[in-house]
Amino acid sequence: MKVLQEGTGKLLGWHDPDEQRLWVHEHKTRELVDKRCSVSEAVSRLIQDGDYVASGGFGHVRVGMAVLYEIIRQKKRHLKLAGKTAVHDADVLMSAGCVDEVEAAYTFGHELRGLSPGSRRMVQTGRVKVVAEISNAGYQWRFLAGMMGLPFIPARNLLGTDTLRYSSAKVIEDPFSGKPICLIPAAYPDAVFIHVQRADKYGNCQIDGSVVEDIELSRCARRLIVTTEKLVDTDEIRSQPDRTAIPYFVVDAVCEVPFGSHPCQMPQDYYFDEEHIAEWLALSKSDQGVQEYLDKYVFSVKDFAGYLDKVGGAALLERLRRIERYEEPMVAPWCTAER
Amino acid sequence: MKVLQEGTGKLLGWHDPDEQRLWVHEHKTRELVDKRCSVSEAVSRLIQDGDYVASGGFGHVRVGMAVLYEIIRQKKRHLKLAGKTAVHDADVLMSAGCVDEVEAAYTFGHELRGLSPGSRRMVQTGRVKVVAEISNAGYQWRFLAGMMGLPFIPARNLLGTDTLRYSSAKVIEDPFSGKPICLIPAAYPDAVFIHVQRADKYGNCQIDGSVVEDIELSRCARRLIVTTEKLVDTDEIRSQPDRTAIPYFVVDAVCEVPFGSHPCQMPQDYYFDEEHIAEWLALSKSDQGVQEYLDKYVFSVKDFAGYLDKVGGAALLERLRRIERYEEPMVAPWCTAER
Amino acid sequence: MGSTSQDPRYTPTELLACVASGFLEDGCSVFVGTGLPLIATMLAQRTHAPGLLIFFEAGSFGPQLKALPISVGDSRTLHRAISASSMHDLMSISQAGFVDYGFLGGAQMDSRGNINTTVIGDHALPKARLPGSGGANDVASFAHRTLIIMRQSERSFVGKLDFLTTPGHLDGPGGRQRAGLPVGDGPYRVVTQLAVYDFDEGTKRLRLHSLHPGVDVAAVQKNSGFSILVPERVAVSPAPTAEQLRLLREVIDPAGIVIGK
Amino acid sequence: MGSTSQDPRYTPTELLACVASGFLEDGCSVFVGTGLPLIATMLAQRTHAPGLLIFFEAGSFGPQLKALPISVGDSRTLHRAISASSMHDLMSISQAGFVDYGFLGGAQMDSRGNINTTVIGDHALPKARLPGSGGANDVASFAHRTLIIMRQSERSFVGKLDFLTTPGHLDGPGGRQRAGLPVGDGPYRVVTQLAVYDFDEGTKRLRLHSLHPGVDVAAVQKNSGFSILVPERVAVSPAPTAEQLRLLREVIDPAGIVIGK
Repeated sequence: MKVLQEGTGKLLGWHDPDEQRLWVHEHKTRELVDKRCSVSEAVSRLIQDGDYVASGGFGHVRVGMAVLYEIIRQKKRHLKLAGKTAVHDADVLMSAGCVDEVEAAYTFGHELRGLSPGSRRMVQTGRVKVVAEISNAGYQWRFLAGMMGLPFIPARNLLGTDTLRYSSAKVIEDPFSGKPICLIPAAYPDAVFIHVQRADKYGNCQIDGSVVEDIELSRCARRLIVTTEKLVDTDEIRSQPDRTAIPYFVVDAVCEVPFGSHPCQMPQDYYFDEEHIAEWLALSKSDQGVQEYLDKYVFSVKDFAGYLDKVGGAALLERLRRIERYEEPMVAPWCTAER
Repeated sequence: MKVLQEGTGKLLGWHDPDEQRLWVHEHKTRELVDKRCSVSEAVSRLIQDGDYVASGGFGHVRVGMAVLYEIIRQKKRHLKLAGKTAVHDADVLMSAGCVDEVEAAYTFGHELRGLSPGSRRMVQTGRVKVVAEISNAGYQWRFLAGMMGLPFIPARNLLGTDTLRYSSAKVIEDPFSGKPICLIPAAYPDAVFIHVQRADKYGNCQIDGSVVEDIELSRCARRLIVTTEKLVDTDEIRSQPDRTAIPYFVVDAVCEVPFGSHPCQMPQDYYFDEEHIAEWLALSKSDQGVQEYLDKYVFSVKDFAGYLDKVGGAALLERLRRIERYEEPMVAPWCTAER
Repeated sequence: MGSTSQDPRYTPTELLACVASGFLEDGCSVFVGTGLPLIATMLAQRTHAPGLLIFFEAGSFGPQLKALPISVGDSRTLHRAISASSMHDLMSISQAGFVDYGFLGGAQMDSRGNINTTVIGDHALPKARLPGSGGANDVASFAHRTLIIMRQSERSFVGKLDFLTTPGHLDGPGGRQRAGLPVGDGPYRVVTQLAVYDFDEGTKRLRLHSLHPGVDVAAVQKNSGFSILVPERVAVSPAPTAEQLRLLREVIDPAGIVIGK
Repeated sequence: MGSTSQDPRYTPTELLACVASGFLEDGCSVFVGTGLPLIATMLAQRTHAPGLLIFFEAGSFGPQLKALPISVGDSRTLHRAISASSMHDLMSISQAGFVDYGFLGGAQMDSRGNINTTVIGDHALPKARLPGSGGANDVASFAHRTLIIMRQSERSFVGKLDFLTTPGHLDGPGGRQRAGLPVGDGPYRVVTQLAVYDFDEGTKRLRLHSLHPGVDVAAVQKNSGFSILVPERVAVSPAPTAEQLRLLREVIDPAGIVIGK
């Protein structure tokens, strides 16, 4: 097998597909069992120090923040993070000191809000290592290869760039066209958490809006925690099966967490809490600020319900719903502050 | 590039991905244009003698029968057929003499109803050639590779069998695991026809029930005819974008054809017309019978509306709706006849 | 010449369906085609395996079947399903290892459990053209274990297949692995109208496992084109229960579409 | 030293957005990120290109945008979209050739239109860590043409990138093809606060295309770390119209989130 070029990036979360098949066979039950539990239990049971973890949604859209805060609260360490389309989620997790290594597609940025002071500082001071580079399409195709039980998926991006040189991909000559083609290795994360609009107690999930890459990610995850805005009866799932995005047999835990994406967005439900994100962006400019933020919002509360009270309770949440419905304008303090 | 094994099957509908990109760029408009037309116009404009064609749905589930009959009526010849999950559609088309070559995944059978006398006779008398073998998963991955603009997709099926030997796939050593892996070539059919529940005039389509492989097939088709049970306003599409299965810019023609899947099933709408299929299965036991069937149902009528009158009109169609809703039992004359 | 004395209370097809259904355990997943495998699966879901996770290749995950589907793409395969998805999704998770049992029929089988559903005779101009692989090659490649259900005779149990459509144990021990097929057990049980078979560990050749009531070893050998291994002890398959027969005749296939054949 | 005299009726950012929007033709498709590319795209959709087919990487096809999204995954990207799909679907059809224009920003660009958004300094312990490729490498690999919109200076237009995140013309003519990238034109236009650039056919080096009102060639060269080709005739970019400015300030970005910067 002649390989034309080989990226020097660290290959995170790859397994021989046969090894992964045996893992699935032994660990993923096909039985309909009630998987409801608390977030605290799910995190303590399903996420271990040193795990390669990935978050669903889109970095600050439909993100399982309750799981993320709980990872911090339980002081998980040495995680390897999929910096897939990582925005707020990755920033907080890295800043909190839970992460040693990251593979970066989009990370260290808050999109329109600018760069991420906290996680950038972790990298720039050597506390977090970027062990591989990739692109957004490349990362989701890592999950596609995983979902398909394959060692790799071919792709025509990355070629010719340093992104490829620092990736874990390989380039071969395509035996059909004779042209160079990139082979992107599968990813099988140890632990994944995905937040959805609706799920039943077995783990069957419905998602509103774009599914982003959660179809693929849910299926290649070795352990999957689902948090849901709302628990629904399984009859509701079975009455509209073409709305199911995630089938129960890939799910390991189901936790009901209303407003569980705060301060991130939940499409068709509530908007970003830009004031809270601005507070984070301001505080995360220093290690002390990060500590202050975490003390205030994570360590001083028992769970996500306690956190919601602290950030503004029902009145705030209702306002975020109104903004999502275009009934109130969005405010962006992080923007005003810079001007 | 060392290839361990190479199938001897004919490679239908493969193009270098760059050639396909240029084709897409030049022939697939991104403009919102009204694509409504008659089935007769769509077939005469978009399907040519010698084309490599594929039908959407599942062979006798959600099939664009109006297009299929029109292909026969217009006496298209020398077609190469994707025998993907081909049941009634492929049987009629081959029996009618439109097809020279077929790549077979599932073909020549009517599932529970038994084998297909008409198309089997065409092969057994040398009038249709099976130029390649593949499996159902293999075929839909040909379309996945096409949708992705790739030369091939890897897979772990076919290996070790005559299906592989007679396929157009290749086997290489996977550079990640060191194990043999099958590379399934992309397919870019010249012409595809897909029947859907709802579409707007631009070609945005919604599908109820399983999408089968129509997501992939619609996107890799060089020319795509959509037939729809119902034309809907584009506002209906834009108000529920997560229900869209096919976006307009891959579609070349939109034809409204109520009951357009008859005698095949339209999920959640009407059931198979088993009496009609039984008539076909009985008649297609001889060339004369095929001619009799085609004279009666295709050549003697102008269009699909004429055909519907002939097969039983509104009363029949209402009965098929009742069977689909379990309000009436299914009857299977093809079964009784054999006993 | 061998006895295949038939109990008048049930037909060979009913017996076949009942015995086969017994191999599907509750809480397992099964990837199933139409015909007898489906009848046996529906029977299992209505008896000992209510939590059976059924997959149909067109994209149905986990239905609770109400009426017999004609096609694996039939909307009836989606009755109370947990997901109506796509073939890509279903084949992908199958390849990734979520299928415990693949449940297949076949026209010809050899002593290694390899199956032919493509042609009888020459490929270019066959005596009989059959449907081809369909999903069979996929299911037999991807499932952890394959169950095969077919009628056996000298013509269907053959020494050499006209065409190897679907992988069994290929050329014997290690054959699947050498070919690059996913890790798994391959063919696990074969159920015919006469007996149940498994495969000898050392040679991966067909071996008698249990005889159906009233059938003897001679009948089994007579109705095979290759020699079948016979262990010292052979069990007797369970006869259908009254409840199984009632379900088959009154609930699952009242029109006799499959079991009437 | 070069003139960059500023018309008081509009800001450099507003000029940038208006000039860039002019490159998006009606009935074309554009794959767009947040920030200035999005502002320019929204402006085009509300002026000369109402039928612009907009793609956002999280899975939005063809929205008619009402309010400025914060994120390319924001539900606002789905306003009156024709499809809310997945990143896999979107990236796949992009790779297959359905994207006319990819619309990118960048931190550093070289004379061949290659972009760095990964690190400033050493990769292992960077002076400044940036977000990485995001979808930029994908868009620039897959789109038929790439539009780049960025602020130019000696620090952003560099002779050598610290990291080549996203492919432009790579090492020059034929470079993309040699690397195996999909057929396409690569970088097509670069729009900065001073001028519009294209690429010389023979060398694939950055070449001045039009100067913004009040800007001269010296200013353009001064604000670049590499030498820019200057053709004999250089046009003047159109100044923003009153209607464009009204739309930017009152409709598209009333809070001044992007254009206020």
